[in-house]
Amino acid sequence: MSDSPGALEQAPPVDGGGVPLAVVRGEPQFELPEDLYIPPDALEVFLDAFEGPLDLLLYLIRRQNLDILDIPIASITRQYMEYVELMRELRLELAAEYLVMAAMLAEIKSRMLLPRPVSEEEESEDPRAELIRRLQEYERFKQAAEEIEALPRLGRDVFQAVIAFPDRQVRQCQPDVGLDELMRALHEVLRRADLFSSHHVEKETLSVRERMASVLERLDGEGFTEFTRLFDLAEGRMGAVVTFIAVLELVKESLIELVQSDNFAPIHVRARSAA
Amino acid sequence: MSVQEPLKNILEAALLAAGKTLSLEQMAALFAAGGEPDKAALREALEALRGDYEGRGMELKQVAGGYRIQVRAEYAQWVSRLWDEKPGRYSRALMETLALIAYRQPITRGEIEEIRGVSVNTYIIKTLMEREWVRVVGHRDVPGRPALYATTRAFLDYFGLRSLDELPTLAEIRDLGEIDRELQQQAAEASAPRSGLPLAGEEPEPGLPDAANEPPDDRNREKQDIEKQGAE
Amino acid sequence: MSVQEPLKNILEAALLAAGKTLSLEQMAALFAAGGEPDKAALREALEALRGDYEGRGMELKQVAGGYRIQVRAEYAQWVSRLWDEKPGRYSRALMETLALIAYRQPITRGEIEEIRGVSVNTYIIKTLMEREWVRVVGHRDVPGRPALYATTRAFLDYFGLRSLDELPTLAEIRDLGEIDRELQQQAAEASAPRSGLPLAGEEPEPGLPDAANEPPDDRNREKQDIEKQGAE
Repeated sequence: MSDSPGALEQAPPVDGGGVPLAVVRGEPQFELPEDLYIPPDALEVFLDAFEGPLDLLLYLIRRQNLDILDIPIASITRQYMEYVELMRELRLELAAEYLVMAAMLAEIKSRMLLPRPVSEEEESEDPRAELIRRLQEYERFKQAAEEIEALPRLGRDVFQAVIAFPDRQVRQCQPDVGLDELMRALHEVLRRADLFSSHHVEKETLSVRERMASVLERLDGEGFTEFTRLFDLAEGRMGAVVTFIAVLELVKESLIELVQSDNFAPIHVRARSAA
Repeated sequence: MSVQEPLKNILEAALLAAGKTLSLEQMAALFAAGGEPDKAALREALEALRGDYEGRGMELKQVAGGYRIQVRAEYAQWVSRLWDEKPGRYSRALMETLALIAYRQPITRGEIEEIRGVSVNTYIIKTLMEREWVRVVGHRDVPGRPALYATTRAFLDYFGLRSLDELPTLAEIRDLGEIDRELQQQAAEASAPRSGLPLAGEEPEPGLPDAANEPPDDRNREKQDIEKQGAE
Repeated sequence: MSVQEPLKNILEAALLAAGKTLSLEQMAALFAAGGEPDKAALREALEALRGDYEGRGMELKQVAGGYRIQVRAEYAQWVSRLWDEKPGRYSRALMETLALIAYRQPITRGEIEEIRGVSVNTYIIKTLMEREWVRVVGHRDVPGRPALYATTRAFLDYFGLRSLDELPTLAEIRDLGEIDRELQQQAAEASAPRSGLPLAGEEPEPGLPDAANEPPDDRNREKQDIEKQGAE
């Protein structure tokens, strides 16, 4: 193979031998590896096997047992172009990335043909360096993907153990509620109903409301109850006042009725709804 | 104890992986044609397995279709908790209904609806009654005789109150609204300059309190809860 | 040891009945409030369980989400006969995308494409998200605000890993400056008969500057990826 730029760069002159084609791990190679050239019909087989231009390049390099650093850029470029050409011939949808890579390879090749200014070695980066970086970077993740693929997987290599549970009981748990949540809910509903401005709500004491409920509950469905039995002497004067206000409020809301059969006769109370 | 260890282990592995009853035929079919153990060998291995499980959390049970490994009944009470329904959150509608019953009792459903401006789902009242936070204390004497709802002692106990008087006053609730607004403003300001990315494994930020009032999608919540538990 | 038999058996029954990974928190939640064993007790019981399973058909495995009981891999060949359908393979494109997300998280689709050298099919991202191996953890603050992807706990559990640290180590790479130096020295070699330069395929010298240039999530390995690849 007359790969003069690649050979020029990679082949140190070795005594008695002519020019080696490449140096692999420090060993000069004088003969072409048999699989260096991939026949086009074989390429077809690999058509779907490559994950993009980097993958294809890696394949071409590895087929020659070369290190990434030893890329014989001219021959690799030629092989790459053949692949791309084949894809075109087969009118396969060629991802734009392949063409971008082709252009990049061509550029590297042309730059390597140019003589390198010896004085400015620091500044003139080898044109292959960026390509090599990308190949290395891609290769490590390609390999990582293979290793992840090989990890034991649930359902393929290991199986979750599960046994029957005939005595299963279903319990329901109830949500926890904080008082602050309740207050926020009330705040929201009152704000919407614009009840903050209502004196009617504002001045009510809750103990009266509570007592209204308990009086009502005691009366519900019982027929008449003697008024005095609604009071619990143990609660004292305040208790009596609260009950009394509660009864008045219940009367006002038409929830109970008071009945007195005669003057000074005992007052009876009953729930209106019980009638 | 002449049972071949591999056979016993293979059967154990298969029964555990299957998670259901396997017949002797199914067990024999695990082996390459020609290499199937006969039924006597299978039974012997299963018998050994049954013995291994003495005093363990599981047992080998022979049922009509074959054999299965199952949880020992004596551990059911603990294991059952795995399926305890994760408590969700109550909807805003429920919380508002409860608050109105607490502050305006005795109150009918119609009156609650009037204040809230929307109808109250029967399910909400049912939930509150089942929770024993709310009871019917009578009926209003109007057409339809609607039930009058009031809160219960259990309601007070749950919220740590001795009486309804200990509930915050409406004035305090109004202030609460203002505090909320301030907090939200602060939160909004605090989040504005934040650009740090959540790290892998971190949960997304919890929503603002108002978002939590939305009716929950229980399935999602359950998942979140589990994830959160796992992350702790 | 002194492990309470009931505790060990309860955990065994729960792990087997759950049929999935349970966290220590979930295990503690099996017990009535106030009676939960502490984490040390749970770990001790699990350790005892692990010992019990030596030489059995199953094993106790610790993964990111907690613990699970699984069938030992050595019995997979028999167990897999229980199912006709074999688990499908994932494409290389999907696995490479997953690998990049796992090692480089959080990462955008554009960044994945840059390294792979080809565009990433939307279908791949969708599959990874549906599988719940990958999730969006944020957006990069650049035009278009591309989503940042990261792996999930489910990903770790599925591959039997406790944390990302347990992923296979990434191959070491040489940085650009060093590559260039080597290339130039190679060129210089053309005129010099011999050199002690580290050539491709040799062990990297300790203390080479490239180690310091590695991103923090990359773990270096001694193994040479190049030899492995070349041997294929």
